[in-house]
Amino acid sequence: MEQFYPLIEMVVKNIVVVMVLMGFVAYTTLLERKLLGRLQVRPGPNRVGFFGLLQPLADGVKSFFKEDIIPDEADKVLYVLAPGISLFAALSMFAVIPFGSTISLLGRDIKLVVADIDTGLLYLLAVATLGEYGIVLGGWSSGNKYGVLGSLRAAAQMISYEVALGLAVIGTIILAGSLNLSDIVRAQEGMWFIVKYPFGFIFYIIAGLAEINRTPFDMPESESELACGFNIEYSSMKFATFMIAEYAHMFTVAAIVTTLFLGGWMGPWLPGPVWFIIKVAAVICFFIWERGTYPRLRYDHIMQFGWKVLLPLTLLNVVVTAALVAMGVL
Amino acid sequence: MAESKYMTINMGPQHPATHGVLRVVLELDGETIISSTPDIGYLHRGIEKIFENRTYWQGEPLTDRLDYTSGHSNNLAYCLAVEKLIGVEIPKRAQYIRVMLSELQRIAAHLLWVSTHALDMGAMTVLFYGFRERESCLKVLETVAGARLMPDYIRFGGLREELPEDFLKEARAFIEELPGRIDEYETLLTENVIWKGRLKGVCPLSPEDAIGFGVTGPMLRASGVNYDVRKAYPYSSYEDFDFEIPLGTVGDVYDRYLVRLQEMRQSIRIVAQTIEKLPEGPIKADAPAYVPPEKEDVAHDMAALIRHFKLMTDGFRPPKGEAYASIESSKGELGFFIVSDGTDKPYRVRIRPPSFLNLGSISKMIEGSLVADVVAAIGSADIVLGEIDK
Amino acid sequence: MGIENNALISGVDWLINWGRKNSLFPVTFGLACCALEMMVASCAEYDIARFGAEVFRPSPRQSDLMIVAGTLTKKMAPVVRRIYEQMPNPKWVIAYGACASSGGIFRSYSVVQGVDQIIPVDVYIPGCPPRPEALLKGIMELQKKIQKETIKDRPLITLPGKKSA
Amino acid sequence: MSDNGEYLKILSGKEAGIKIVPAPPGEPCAVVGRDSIRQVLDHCRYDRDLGFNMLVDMFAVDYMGEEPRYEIVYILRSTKTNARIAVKTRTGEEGIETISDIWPAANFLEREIYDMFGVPFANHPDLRRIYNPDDFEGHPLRKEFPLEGKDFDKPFVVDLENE
Repeated sequence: MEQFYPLIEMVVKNIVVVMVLMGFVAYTTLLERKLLGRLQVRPGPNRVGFFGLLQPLADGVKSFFKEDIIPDEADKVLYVLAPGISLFAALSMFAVIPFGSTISLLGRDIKLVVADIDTGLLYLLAVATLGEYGIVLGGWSSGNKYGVLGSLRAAAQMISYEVALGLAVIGTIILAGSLNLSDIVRAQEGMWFIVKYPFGFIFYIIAGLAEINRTPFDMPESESELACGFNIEYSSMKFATFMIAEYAHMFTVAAIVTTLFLGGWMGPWLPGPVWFIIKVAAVICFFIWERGTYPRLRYDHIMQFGWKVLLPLTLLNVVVTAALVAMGVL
Repeated sequence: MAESKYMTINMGPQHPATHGVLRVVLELDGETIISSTPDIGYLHRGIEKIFENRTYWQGEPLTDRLDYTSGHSNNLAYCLAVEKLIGVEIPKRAQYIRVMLSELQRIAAHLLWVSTHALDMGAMTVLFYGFRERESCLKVLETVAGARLMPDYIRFGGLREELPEDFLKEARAFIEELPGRIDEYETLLTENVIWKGRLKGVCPLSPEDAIGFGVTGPMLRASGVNYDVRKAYPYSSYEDFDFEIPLGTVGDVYDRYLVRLQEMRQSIRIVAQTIEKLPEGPIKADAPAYVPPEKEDVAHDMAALIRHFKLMTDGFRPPKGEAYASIESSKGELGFFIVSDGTDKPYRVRIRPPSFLNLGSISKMIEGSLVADVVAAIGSADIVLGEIDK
Repeated sequence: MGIENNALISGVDWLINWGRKNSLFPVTFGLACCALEMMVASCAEYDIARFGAEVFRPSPRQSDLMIVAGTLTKKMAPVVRRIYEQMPNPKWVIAYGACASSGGIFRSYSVVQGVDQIIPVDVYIPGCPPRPEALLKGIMELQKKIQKETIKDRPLITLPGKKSA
Repeated sequence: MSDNGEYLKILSGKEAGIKIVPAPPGEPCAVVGRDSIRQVLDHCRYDRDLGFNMLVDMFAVDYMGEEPRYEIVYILRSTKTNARIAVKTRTGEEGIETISDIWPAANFLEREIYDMFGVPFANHPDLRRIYNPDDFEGHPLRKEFPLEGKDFDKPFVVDLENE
């Protein structure tokens, strides 16, 4: 029986994390609608349940019982798979993110991370790209011209910002001396990396916004130009899946920012997971605030910015950080 | 998909960026536009035809629904044309109030433009700020007309009735508050790097092209051509007021944005002057054959009641002839050409909608630019399909 | 025992109707003057978002509610009809304003005298243009109507592949 | 358009057959024969003494029962001097020559006249209906066209299959 314990622990952890994550994602949508409302001098959803708290539930019920349309022009297999790929990638990214240190339960030490692997950061970069595939395939397979344009934009954006994203996190690897995310968090015991490595944080936020396709980088969707872009033909649960994936992705990116730069679960008085959630929520609020403030960039400007500005700067940042670490300053 | 090197896509008539029911067929190479064909008429209601079947009085509500963002201005243009036909002298007080209302209306229309244009560019919060101020402007306008969009307050020979008591106070409060709000938008947009990147150098229109296409209004002035009907052919006592015509230099979308913001500030100046200078006196011309009596008289005076009844049911018969009157609406030169054959219904009413001619230059503007620029260009033209399609 | 009296079914009905009525995504689509007032309804003072209906989707595929705001012309009618048919079930229509309800003051050769000639309408809102409050009222009426629906009026799930409408 | 007398005088010297008539409320305008309209407008646009470089508006009036039936009115404006003049001509069903190469603005305006009155414009680059659908019958602003069109009493039917 003993030998099954790790397996059971694994399964339980998975289920709990996914359920809790989905709950948070659902309420991220409400948070966005409420907070955007506040920014825009209006109350936001407030009539469903107390303070509008049941709004995500209503959206979910509605989407679930809505007709599902698969266009004749669509490439059916990919069309059906695409939202799943997106959601799968967004959720599985969360597997390596530690949301607390170790706790003791039933005489076992349980690490508060689904999979504590040594190449965690590498895994993150790899799986994040997978999420974009969902978007690219979704737009392309729906057989709609706006969808195709959205896909092309998503693909171009993915290629341009993936590199910068990777380079932005290298500094943390140098500082922590490890690819394991739990080790990176522990390396921030004295000082968060946002202080030691501020430019890396800024670059990561920028590239991360491009990664999750939010304003000002919401190219694949860009409502006023491409109508809905990649998800134009999706309806009902498939559309909802894309939406959940988008918010899950946002949640995950916020979690990565927390882990890499904001000291992860660490903090005084409160238990680790609570600190983790607080920090993630703060980053998400920042994302929403930024969405309410900025106009959308133009497609070619995004490309130019990615290749001509962001890439050289992140490279320079890596070199400088490495030099400083070698000299023993950091 | 057709076997062609280029991709043809259909923008509209149901598309979030076409401001109504404009349809543009774009030929794309990647995201670059090779050619474009605007297709209009999705809101063609036959207003010019309906005009011919109604009396002059009944025609006025139709004008509200042309450029539905600026009802007072449209009423003014139509009334000026009819007044030219019947030849009445408008009292100074009525003229000043007309100026005041059409300037407030211009502010409301430009606020709407700034808001929706910002939304098109992805800056959604400005939309809500702009609409907040537009609401307070509409509230002021609502007190005179009782309606938000379709006022019918400016009538042949003057105004419908005397201004409500609090109107001047509210209007003053509004124009005192507004400059600070415009500064807020400027903080959010004018020097914003992304905003500038989206707007600067995008879809410019040279002065020659603009004139050739018959473009008027802020779009023409952004190209650097100093033409404003208020200065060129002053109507309704615009010559009494001191204001400047903001001009652009390059004629790109950014210039159009700046010109409109400046115009709002100038409109505030004009409104302030009208409030200050507003003379006492009658608000209706002394022309019993055309102008209905005051409402109080109708209640007490038999003759007035009969005159009112005759005017409203039969209408009036202007002399045979034709008249053209134009005003500077928020979009450009709005003209009415009316042919009268001496009966109670106009023989022909021609409306010169500014947006219609402004739209004509779209194809020229967006040639060779990107899909994202189409949105900027269409937005910057400030088209209203109601008056394009008539 | 009729299907409508079944306690389980009516419980499910209640839940689904509750979800549907509180999450009405309108399709971004305005025809004329009334569209302006529709936009105002989503802004500060009125805020359609309170009903969970501020998510204007540009694609008909993702919307539940069509607000026909403005004059429907004969040239536009096929487009509106197509948008309506592209919307997945269940879908509702609000005819916003006099023109959409009955043609309004435009009794002419190019105007369809009421949008109900081409698509079924659930709520009519009178006015030219109606004030934004009227739209909120219309949405509340529609919510009442949705809450009363049963499985007989709207199928729970339309299977993919089946031709709709 | 009131003080444009001297421009009209200059214009009438340029071409034979230009008549100046004061329209009833007193706004004089030039009336030109159908065949010379293009040349006259060309003068207005490029002649140094005139320089009316902006086509403000162009429209038609249907005088049913008169011959020729349609009056086409051009309103021109000079950006330099702010002068405005109106030039008029008459034509029947046979149509008139386009001026869309002189002013690109005329492209849309001529299509509008073609749509609403059925007056064709020779050499127009893209003469299609602009407001009404391509399969529309009749020309709405002609006086014989009923306001409500045909089949007004019948319900409107959309046929998506045959599009």
